[in-house]
Amino acid sequence: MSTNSHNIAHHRDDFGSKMGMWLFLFTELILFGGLFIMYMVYRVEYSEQFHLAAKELNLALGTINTLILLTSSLTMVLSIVAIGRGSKKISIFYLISTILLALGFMVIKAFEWGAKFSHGLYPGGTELANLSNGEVIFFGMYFVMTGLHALHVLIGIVILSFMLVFLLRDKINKDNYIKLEAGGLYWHLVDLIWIYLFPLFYLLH
Amino acid sequence: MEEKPVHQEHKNSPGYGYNILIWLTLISLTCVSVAVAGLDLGAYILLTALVIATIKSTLVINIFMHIKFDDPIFKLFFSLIIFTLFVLFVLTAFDILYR
Amino acid sequence: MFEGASYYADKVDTTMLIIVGISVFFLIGIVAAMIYFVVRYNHKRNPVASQIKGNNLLEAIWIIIPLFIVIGMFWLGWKDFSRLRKITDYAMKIEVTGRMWKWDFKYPNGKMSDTLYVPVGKTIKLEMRSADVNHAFFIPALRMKEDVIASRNTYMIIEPQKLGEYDIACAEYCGLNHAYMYTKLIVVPEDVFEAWLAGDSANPSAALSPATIAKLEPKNENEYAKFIRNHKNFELLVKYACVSCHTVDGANHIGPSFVKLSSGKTEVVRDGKKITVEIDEKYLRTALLEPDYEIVAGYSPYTMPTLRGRVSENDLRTIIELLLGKN
Amino acid sequence: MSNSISTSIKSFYEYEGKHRGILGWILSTDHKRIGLLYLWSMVGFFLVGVFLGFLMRLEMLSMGKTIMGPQTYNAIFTLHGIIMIFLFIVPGIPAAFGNFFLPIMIGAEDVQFPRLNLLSWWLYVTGGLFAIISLFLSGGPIDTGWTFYVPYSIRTTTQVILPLIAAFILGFSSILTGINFITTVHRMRAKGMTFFKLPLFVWALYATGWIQIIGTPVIGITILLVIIERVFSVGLFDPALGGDPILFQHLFWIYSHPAVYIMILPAMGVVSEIIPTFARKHIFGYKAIAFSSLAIAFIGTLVWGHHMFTSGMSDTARWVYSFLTYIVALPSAVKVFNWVATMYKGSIRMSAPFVFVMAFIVLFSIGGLTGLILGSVATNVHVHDTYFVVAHFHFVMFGGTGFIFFAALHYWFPKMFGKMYNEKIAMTAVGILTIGFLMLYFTMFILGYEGMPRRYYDYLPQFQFLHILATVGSWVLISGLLLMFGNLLYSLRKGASAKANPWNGMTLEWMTSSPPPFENFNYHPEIKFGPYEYEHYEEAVKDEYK
Repeated sequence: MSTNSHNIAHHRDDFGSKMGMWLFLFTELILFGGLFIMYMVYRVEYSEQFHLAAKELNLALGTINTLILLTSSLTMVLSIVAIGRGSKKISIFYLISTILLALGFMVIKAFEWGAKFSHGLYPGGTELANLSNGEVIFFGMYFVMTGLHALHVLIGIVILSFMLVFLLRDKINKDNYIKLEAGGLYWHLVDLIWIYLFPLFYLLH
Repeated sequence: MEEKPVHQEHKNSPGYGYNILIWLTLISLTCVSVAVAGLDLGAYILLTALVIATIKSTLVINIFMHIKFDDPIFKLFFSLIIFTLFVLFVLTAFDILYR
Repeated sequence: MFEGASYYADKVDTTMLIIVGISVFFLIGIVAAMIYFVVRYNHKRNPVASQIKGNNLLEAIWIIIPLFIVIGMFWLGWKDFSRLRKITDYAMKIEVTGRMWKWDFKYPNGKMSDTLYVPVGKTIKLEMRSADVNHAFFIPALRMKEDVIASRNTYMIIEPQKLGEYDIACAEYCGLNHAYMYTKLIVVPEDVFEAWLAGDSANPSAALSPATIAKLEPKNENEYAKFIRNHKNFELLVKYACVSCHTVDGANHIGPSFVKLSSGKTEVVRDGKKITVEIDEKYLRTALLEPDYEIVAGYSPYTMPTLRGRVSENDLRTIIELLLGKN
Repeated sequence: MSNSISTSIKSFYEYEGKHRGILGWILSTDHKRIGLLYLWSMVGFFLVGVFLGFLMRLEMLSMGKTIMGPQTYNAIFTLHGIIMIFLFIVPGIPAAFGNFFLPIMIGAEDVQFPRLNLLSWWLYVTGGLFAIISLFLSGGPIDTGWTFYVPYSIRTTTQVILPLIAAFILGFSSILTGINFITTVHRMRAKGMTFFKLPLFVWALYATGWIQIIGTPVIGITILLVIIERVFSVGLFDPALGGDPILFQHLFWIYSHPAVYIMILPAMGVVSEIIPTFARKHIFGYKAIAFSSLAIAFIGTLVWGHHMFTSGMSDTARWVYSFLTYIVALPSAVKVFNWVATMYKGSIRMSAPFVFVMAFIVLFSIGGLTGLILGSVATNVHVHDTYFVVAHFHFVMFGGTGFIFFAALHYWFPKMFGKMYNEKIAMTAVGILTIGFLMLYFTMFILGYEGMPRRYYDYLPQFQFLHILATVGSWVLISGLLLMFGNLLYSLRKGASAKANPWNGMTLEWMTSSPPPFENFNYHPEIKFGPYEYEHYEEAVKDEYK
């Protein structure tokens, strides 16, 4: 080629895109890893108080949310399987289910947080001020970790909504669905983190 | 450049049924871990909870996230990250456990 | 390097010198090789380069030799420090509080002070806590430093072995007046310290001005002390940890100072009776091998470990000759 | 390599994309333009940092107040640290020279994710702007030191949140660069370019990319938590609520120690390029240098605790970290030995980049060897948080990375700008810089051992003489910098135009015109020889590029 005309747009590398996505997910994993390190330190330091404080959490809601997230992971995978087989409508159905399940997760989360706030169990809250240091830290960790996770769920909803638009406009199709795969990877990561958050906060009794 | 044909790895990736099976396993593991937490296991509460969580996450990573069916380099990268995280935990523990 | 005020400080200086020595050796080696190559293999002298791609043996050598050197350095830096950290048998515990931007010291009898007075030759534990942000308690003359934090106590063990006034600084940035968070460590003879501790705290430093302290310097920091300290065999006294209990500057510590040996005689307790003995080779040999046979008056028995089985005859003879002031 | 170079090839400067003028730069996804954007912004921030350092030294010229009060001084050393670390040295070589040269050196037309690359520059600029805006907000300039240690950073009334957000954004920018480089190296190598035919600069950037990915998120979460702590008083770090200030230090240094290697590894890569080019010789121990980069990246992640020997950490942790710290010294030593060995039986041409590298080897060796003193617990405890540490990291960061940044600037100046600089002035500048550097920073080793703590607005009378010496050294250093930058700026306008391959290099960036065309090559590069196989020089380099 002796001209400067060759164009980047022709260059498509799904493998490279996936690699980039994975590398990004690693940074997310380590971001939460930092929080888990903190959790370890404080759990060693305030073991008793952690058990005491965990009784305030609602196990039933936590379990339902876990099941919701796991199911949303499944629908996500099925959506990708469907597009891989060329069934656009099925894929759209599963993707919408994923988004709805994610919204459901957020609604339940909101109820849970709301209950804590109405009991004064939030940083600076009246009830929390009466508790021991360890319990304050427990709730601090709880709000920060589940809060950051919820933020990721929200980002996930936004990403998946974009995917839905791409899917409707055929920008994601049978031959090119790396975007959907990348979005799926992100969504599974959100699930993955919750798999650890759930026992560390709700199953402490 | 080591160009790979588009979506070649999906030839051996699982279909609907297999994924649903994995989902059922995940759901039952969740139920097991909730049930086990009700028992009075003392010091083993954390251990059992973490073991179950690890089994669940392994399934999600391998099947849902396709690590099992993808190029081995992702497996390598992933193990590298998990190993690093593990080392970070151990080294921090050297401080807090011996204070 | 400025002078330290404890044996630990001397050891840190020694470690420092050893590491600096090795480093200078490597630095000169690297720089000399580089300059030689640049001059010798300049393109005018050596127009065509010889292509050498590497040498695995050489790579192995310059990984393995430095590996042993750095492990040595690690050990050198760790052993003295860990000894100091592990001491549980200390004479006194002083509570230190750091706050923006001053230090407070509280003695076992409840006495408070903003200057740290300590008796010479004693092992003292400082238990430290911050009232607000992080500070660091730094005594350059003792080569010691430890952060002071608010969530829990940290500690530092000091063994000041030289009378005098030393600076204490804050070494962890703590805001506006961080640079002015200085106080003094004042090391005084034990009796002076006791008097100060028992006495009125209104005006403690009147009796302890630098001029007074200079007067308190032991008269018997004499020829003999200098002789021992500068002798090439002084290392043996360090090696067998003699100097951990016996000072060479006249100050009394766990055992009597070596300086007392220069008088030629000493009062000892043997079988419950006080007698005066000549300090000669026989006395020292017994004292080193059977330390509890006779005890210098005023000191407690069963304190000094025997050197029997730990010392070669050669070293023993050298130590005795050194203590007798022979060359 | 079938191609015929005509002088009419348009360089990337002349290439006309979607946008014109300034927009053609700040919206360009061309890795070379982004590299230059980084370069200019970084040199700007560097000069600001230098000016702040100059003010600090001026204040230390005499005891008591010289030109400013303690609050101003505390803010200035904090800003000096934040600017130099987050805005200059961490992004430094990778973002500027890595962006420009990594794709060219592996024979690619751009990075894997060009738009992400542009985004990371925008994030960088946003971070920088936030840091500057924070100076004028309520509370005034941040005064916590660049380490943001709690609880002081929670208590101080100065503006802490915005600079923290700035650091967070800068971290994000750094992560995106890392992701981009790693995928680019994996996916976009030219035909025949195996991993062991990669230039060592690329190896270094690859290892750096991994540290950026592994380390940076930890500082991200730590910064986020400090912000949350300041706004909501959650108690995660605040000892008054049961938090653990030492835990903050762990999390902070889990990133910030590896960050030291983010700063130095790319510089080591540049050295591994410059020495073979000017010695006209194969690098000694290619694999040893390549693997030592990976070893540094990995072991470097494990030694953060040596910043905390006096923090009140457990004694067990102290010896563990001391031991690991000594192990990480080895791969760095291996590199230095290999560099010097490369000069053996070479045919050395003393050009400015090479002289910079020689100065680097001296200064970096001093920096590295004093690291041995800091690795040993007993000596560390004494010199910790004193001027000794300040001297040590300036030797490593400034004498190491800074000098190599300048070396890279000279080495690749002809390629980036198509102009030659004045060699004699450049050499003189190296001399002045080195003398000033030693006066300024070597003095600090002595000050530190004598017990002068760092971050002190004032000092005791016994330190006066050395402080004066250091301040005078700073003036010499700055005049060297002015001379160097002046020379380059002048050459940018008036310099003779550069050949495609002025140094007779073997790596791919010399196999294209100066400055390179858009998408880097007018042909599809195919690699037959390793980057340093000078015995094949004649075969590898077509006549046009000699």
